[in-house]
Amino acid sequence: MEKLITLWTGSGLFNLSAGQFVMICVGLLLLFLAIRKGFEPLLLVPIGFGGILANIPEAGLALSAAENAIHFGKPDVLAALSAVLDVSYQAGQAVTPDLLEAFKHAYKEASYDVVQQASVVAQTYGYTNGMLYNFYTVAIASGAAPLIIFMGVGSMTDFGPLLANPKTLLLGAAAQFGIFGTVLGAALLDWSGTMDFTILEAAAVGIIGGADGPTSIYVSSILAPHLLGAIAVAAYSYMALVPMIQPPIMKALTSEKERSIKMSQLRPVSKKERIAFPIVVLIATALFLPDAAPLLGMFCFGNLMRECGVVERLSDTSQNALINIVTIFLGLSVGSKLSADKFLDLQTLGILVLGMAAFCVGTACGVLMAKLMNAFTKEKINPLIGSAGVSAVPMAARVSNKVGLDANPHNFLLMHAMGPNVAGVIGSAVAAGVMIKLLG
Amino acid sequence: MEKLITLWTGSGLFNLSAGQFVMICVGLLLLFLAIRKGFEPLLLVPIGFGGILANIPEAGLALSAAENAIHFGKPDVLAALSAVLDVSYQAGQAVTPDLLEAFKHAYKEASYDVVQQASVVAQTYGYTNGMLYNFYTVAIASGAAPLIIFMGVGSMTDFGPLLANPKTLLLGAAAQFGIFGTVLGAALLDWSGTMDFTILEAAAVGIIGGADGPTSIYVSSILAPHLLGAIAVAAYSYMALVPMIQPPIMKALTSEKERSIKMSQLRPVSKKERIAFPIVVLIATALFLPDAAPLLGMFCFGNLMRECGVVERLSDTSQNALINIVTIFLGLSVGSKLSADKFLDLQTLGILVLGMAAFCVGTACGVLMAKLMNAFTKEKINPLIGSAGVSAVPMAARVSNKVGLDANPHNFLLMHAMGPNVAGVIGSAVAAGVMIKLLG
Amino acid sequence: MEKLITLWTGSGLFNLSAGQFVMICVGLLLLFLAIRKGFEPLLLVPIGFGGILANIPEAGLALSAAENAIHFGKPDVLAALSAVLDVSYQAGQAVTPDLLEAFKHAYKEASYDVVQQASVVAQTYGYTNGMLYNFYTVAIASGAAPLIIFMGVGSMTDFGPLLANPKTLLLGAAAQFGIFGTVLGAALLDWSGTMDFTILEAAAVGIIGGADGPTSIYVSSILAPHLLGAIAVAAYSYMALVPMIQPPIMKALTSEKERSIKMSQLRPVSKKERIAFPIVVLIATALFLPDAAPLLGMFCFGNLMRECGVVERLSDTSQNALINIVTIFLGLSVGSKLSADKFLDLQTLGILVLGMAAFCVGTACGVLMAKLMNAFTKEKINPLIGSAGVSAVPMAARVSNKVGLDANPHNFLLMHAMGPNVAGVIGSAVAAGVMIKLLG
Amino acid sequence: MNELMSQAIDLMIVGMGFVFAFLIILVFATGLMSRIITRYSPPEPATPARSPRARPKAPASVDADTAEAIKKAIAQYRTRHKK
Amino acid sequence: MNELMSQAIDLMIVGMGFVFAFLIILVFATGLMSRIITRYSPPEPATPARSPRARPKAPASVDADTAEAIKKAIAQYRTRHKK
Amino acid sequence: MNELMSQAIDLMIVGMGFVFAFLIILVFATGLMSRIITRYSPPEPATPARSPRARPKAPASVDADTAEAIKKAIAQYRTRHKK
Ligand code: NA
Ligand code: NA
Ligand code: NA
Repeated sequence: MEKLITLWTGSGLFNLSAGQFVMICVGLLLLFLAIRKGFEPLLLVPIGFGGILANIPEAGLALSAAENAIHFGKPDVLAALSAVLDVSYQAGQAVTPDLLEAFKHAYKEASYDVVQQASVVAQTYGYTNGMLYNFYTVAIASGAAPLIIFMGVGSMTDFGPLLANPKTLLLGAAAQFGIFGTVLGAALLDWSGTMDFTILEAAAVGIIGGADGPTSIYVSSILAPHLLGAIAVAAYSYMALVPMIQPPIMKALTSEKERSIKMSQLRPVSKKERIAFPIVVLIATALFLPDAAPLLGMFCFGNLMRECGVVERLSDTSQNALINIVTIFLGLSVGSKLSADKFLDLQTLGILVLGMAAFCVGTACGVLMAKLMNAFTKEKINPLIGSAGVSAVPMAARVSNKVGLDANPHNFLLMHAMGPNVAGVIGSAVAAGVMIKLLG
Repeated sequence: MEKLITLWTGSGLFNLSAGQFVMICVGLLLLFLAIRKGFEPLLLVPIGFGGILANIPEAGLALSAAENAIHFGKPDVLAALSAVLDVSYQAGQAVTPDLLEAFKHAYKEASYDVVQQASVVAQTYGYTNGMLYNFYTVAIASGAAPLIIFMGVGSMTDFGPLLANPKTLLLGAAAQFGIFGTVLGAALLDWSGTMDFTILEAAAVGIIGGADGPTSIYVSSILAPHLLGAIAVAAYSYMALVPMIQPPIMKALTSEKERSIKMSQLRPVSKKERIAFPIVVLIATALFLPDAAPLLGMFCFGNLMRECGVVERLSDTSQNALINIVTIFLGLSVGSKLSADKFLDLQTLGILVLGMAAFCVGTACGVLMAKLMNAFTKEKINPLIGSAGVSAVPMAARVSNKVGLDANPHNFLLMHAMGPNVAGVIGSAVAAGVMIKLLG
Repeated sequence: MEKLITLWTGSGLFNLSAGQFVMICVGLLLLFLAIRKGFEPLLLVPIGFGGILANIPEAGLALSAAENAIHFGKPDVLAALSAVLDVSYQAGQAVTPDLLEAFKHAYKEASYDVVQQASVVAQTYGYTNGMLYNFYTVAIASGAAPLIIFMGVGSMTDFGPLLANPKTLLLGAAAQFGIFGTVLGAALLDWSGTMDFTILEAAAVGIIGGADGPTSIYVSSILAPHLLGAIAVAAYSYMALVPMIQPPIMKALTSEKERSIKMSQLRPVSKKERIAFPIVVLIATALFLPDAAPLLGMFCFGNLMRECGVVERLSDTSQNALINIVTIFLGLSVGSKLSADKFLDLQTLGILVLGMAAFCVGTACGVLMAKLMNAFTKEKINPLIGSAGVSAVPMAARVSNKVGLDANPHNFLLMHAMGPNVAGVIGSAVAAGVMIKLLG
Repeated sequence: MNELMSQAIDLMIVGMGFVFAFLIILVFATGLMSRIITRYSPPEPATPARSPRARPKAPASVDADTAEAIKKAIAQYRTRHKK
Repeated sequence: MNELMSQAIDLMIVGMGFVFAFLIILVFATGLMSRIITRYSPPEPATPARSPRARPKAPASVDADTAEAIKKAIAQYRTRHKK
Repeated sequence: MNELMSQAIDLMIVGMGFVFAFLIILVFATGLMSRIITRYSPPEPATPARSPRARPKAPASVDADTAEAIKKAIAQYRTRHKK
């Protein structure tokens, strides 16, 4: 009988909080968007599933050993933790919700050494880290997973179109205005008193405008880990929405004639140039922005493996088995940050609004930059390829192509748009490096 | 000359204990069974090899840094460890076998924080964790490897036959009687004074009856890690012996007429049902048994990746590269628990006997449940598919099919038996969750 | 403005030291050798790239959190570290280059427990381990990566030719003279006062003569981690140079007639022998040299998976996805040891010279051993296959074949040379075990 | 009867009870789910129950030219045999 | 204007400035690199710009005998059609 | 002669001695193993020594129909050339 009560009081139904219920529904919504609507399923299926797992009541899959110990609130464990976390509590004293809140708050604010000590205490009392917490620690807190995925993306990226027309790098630069404009937008929201942001949070939200999943996750894991869940979800969702977000902006900013501009065929690019390019980018990074070295270094390494032609095995593995394995754990780990107390917050609404704004601003700036460049150069470029500068590879380039075909059914812009598209990846990694340097 | 003596006194031949010799032979036997007799070779080859490695004298591959430090017993190291482990020893005092035993015992009984401190002391003196110990820590102690394998199994499992006939879930439930019956059996052995078991050990032994490798390893790593080696070996061995264990029981409990029952063809199952099923299972788990969430969560995640059709890459990787990599390290890690002092024990004999009983009881209960269901429903089911409820996928279903063909050469039960077969996987994960909740 | 200064004073160009510049050039040279000259590209591409990343100024990718904290030298952090590292410093005192040197030196000499404490302090102040440092810790410091690669090599190795003619094991033994001769050479250089070596360093340098990458990395990570970068680079470079290094020595030590000796065709080897061989090697290792158990154990495990025929999935994965993934991280980790202060040293020159000598001595001893064996046996062997005993699989065997064809265009030695070639792998693992036993 | 026995009996009753309860809930939940999906969705071409734990073989990858050549060879062969 | 605003404006100016500076340097460095490579290397058969993030299919692996047979079949077929 | 020299000489003697001892043991153990296996097992179709570190190519996967067509094409070709 007592055991039946244990089962019932330990069941999800008995313990389900409203927040957890809502977050499980959010997880199901993400799965629906991924599976039925095709929103970046490779990431959103694991993220959505991880989000549901993280919100299973009592399972504590996303909690550390210490958080689990506090959650279950046994007097002797709390007494042991009180010394470490500097919360006033004596064994025997009643365990009230307020007290547990105080412990949770103290743990959240604790410095690295205190967290380590609390972990040892909790594990001494038999509590363990949740599965998703372990995945998060290994995959994201270490910085490894986003970097390894970036390496894989590098080994899947063809810089040929960019090398054939290096000027398009500038389009990739202009589109990054979306990032910094969003930081400004967050500051405005804070100033207007609508919601609160610190500069770190504002910067982490801005990186959504980079339209690059691993970069967003890497930056927010450094600057504002508590927002990582919302930021990653926003970044991948808007990347999937690019075909809906971009075309109206592109059409509003260009004339029919501009959209019909035909671009000359790209020159062939030699194998040697392809091999040299990642090394050139690496050296530029080393000389001018060491803080972007992890991101751009791994990206260039992946690309060098692809192009050098002598390490096919490694290149194949980095764009197949390795990236797939890491994607599974990255997704589940991001999902672990979709807990009710962090996600169900006004800030998340701000993140969603600002993220959307970031995409719009980035798109607009890319198009305008292309028009500006046309004012100075002889060989005109079609301003539609400017929008591809936000990255969101290869979706944004396809959008450029499609809008171009609407204006002139014989005008294939895909290859031309791939240049700014991959330039956007470099651009947002550079922006990420600047933000980490100045704020990290 | 002195160096020659170092080599000789450090050689295996000089140090080989009787226990290690026997365990190396056990390892060779497992390799023989796996390679020549085809006993679950994917697991038993790594387990057998790991078992041999773990018993190489002086190599200490399965020992932690602290255990290695105690084994070599240098006075200054022991003096440093004595403070941490609370063993009375002073530098200069003679190092006797009894003293080393006292240190080993203190280490074995030490709490988490003491183990951590002992590890730092040992590593400060230059000792390192053995290779297999590291593998065990990362793969099993963290809980990761069995869960990742369960994810892979999920992405290899087709729930179609189960969805076409959900009633067969009950057969998967009945067969779990093998688990709990075995716990009772262990209690009886303890009561009769034949051998000693705690309730944790009894529960860990019982899970062998679940006939599911990763579940057995996961549960025993939580409830009784010292028995993990014997339990995993028993679980995989008996799964391989299913074609010999089950048929006599199945025939004894059924009449020729029952064995000849023809079942109607399974209805086709739509893609949407396949996608929804893992989510239904996940939600049921979340609501009613959060403690089964790691196992069933990963299983459902794997299955969702398989069925949703939009993450082929991830599904492929989880059922190939990822599961293979994890299997290698899981196997070697299990092997690390095949050390003489833990395996050569009366308990191991008990585990082997009880494990066999668990399979028999589970098989019998599955068949009887099927007969019971026939007493209440119009559409009869062939009781032979009840035995498939023990899981041991897909071996048990094949056995049902074969015994059915013996009775009626035109009666193909394979597809019908796959329903209870995969239901058995869910059933034993649920039973595992109950045991972890009540005892963990 | 202040932020611009932050960017400039934090840029690579502002901080680039001469040493870092030279090391980046060394990295580029390695990439050139790998990509254009085909020098073991699978390893040298990641090593070269990792070397460049490790030398990006201010990025600290190869440094631990504590080293990064010391590098940036903030007074409060130094004050906290001074207590742990036992360097006299008080908050407020001026931070001079000499002081930072003192901290760096104290950290380098610190024992394991002090390093751990310094790491906690640094992370409490917000510093993190560099990406390459993390890779090195997980891949090499744990010993895992070289062992996993050795397992993969085992599952790619065919012992057939060796089993058909086990005598060729002796050629693999003789060639290891290169290892121990080099240790003697290092001692001579030290004696002559040209450069300083400890016995540990001398042994680590000697292992280059084993002509086996993972063995070299494994041994030097244990005996002399600070030389690991130079040793790995030398080992892989000389393995690539085998077709240039060996032929002159082989021709100088043999007569035209000896080089023309035709060997009888190898007998067919049964599947059972192939399965039994790795187990025989494992047992011999267990009995006579437990310290070689990690290396030879994993090698035999890989080979058993290959030959047993029942675990194709695992064997395939260990020679494809798994070995490729580990190779990427092993390479980058080795690159992390190519930092200016460790590589730009007279010792590196010594390592390069001695490594070359090791290859020459090993080659010569293999050939001479073959001639010696001919003096005692009836069935003559072609002394050219002796040089293959250095290992460098399969390059050295191909060299034997090619030199043989020069002497007699109808004499195919490839298969005969594969015997000593794989024997050389076993031989150098045994030599590694001896050195670890006597010095580790 | 010692304590372990009573614990084991307890565990068996509660455990088997729970396993059955859970799987019975699942039977109903699955049935409900199937009914809802079948009712509210357009009929789709259903896949027949596949053999579990075995993936379909990858299609033989032969390039267009080869395929063309082979088709011709087959056609030729057939034409001849008709004669 | 509060502090966050001024920080954000600072970040925007410095950030966008740096992104442009970096990518302009890259434009010139890439152009220079391409020119050097084109000048100092023998002309090589250049690969046309490939579609990004998509690898070429592995060549169909048909063994020598098969290839031979197919070639003959094609030749035969052509010969016949000429007739 | 300094200490390092004597250590190195020691290491060389012991090391090479051990390497030879170990591999000589292995020569005999391998020979013994081969003899035992050859004596006590039924003769099996032995695989010839394969080239090491290279796995056999996967068999060309051409489906039955294709194979049939190709065989016919080859046969046809041969028949014609005989004429
Ligand atoms: Na971007
Ligand atoms: Na089961
Ligand atoms: Na060697």
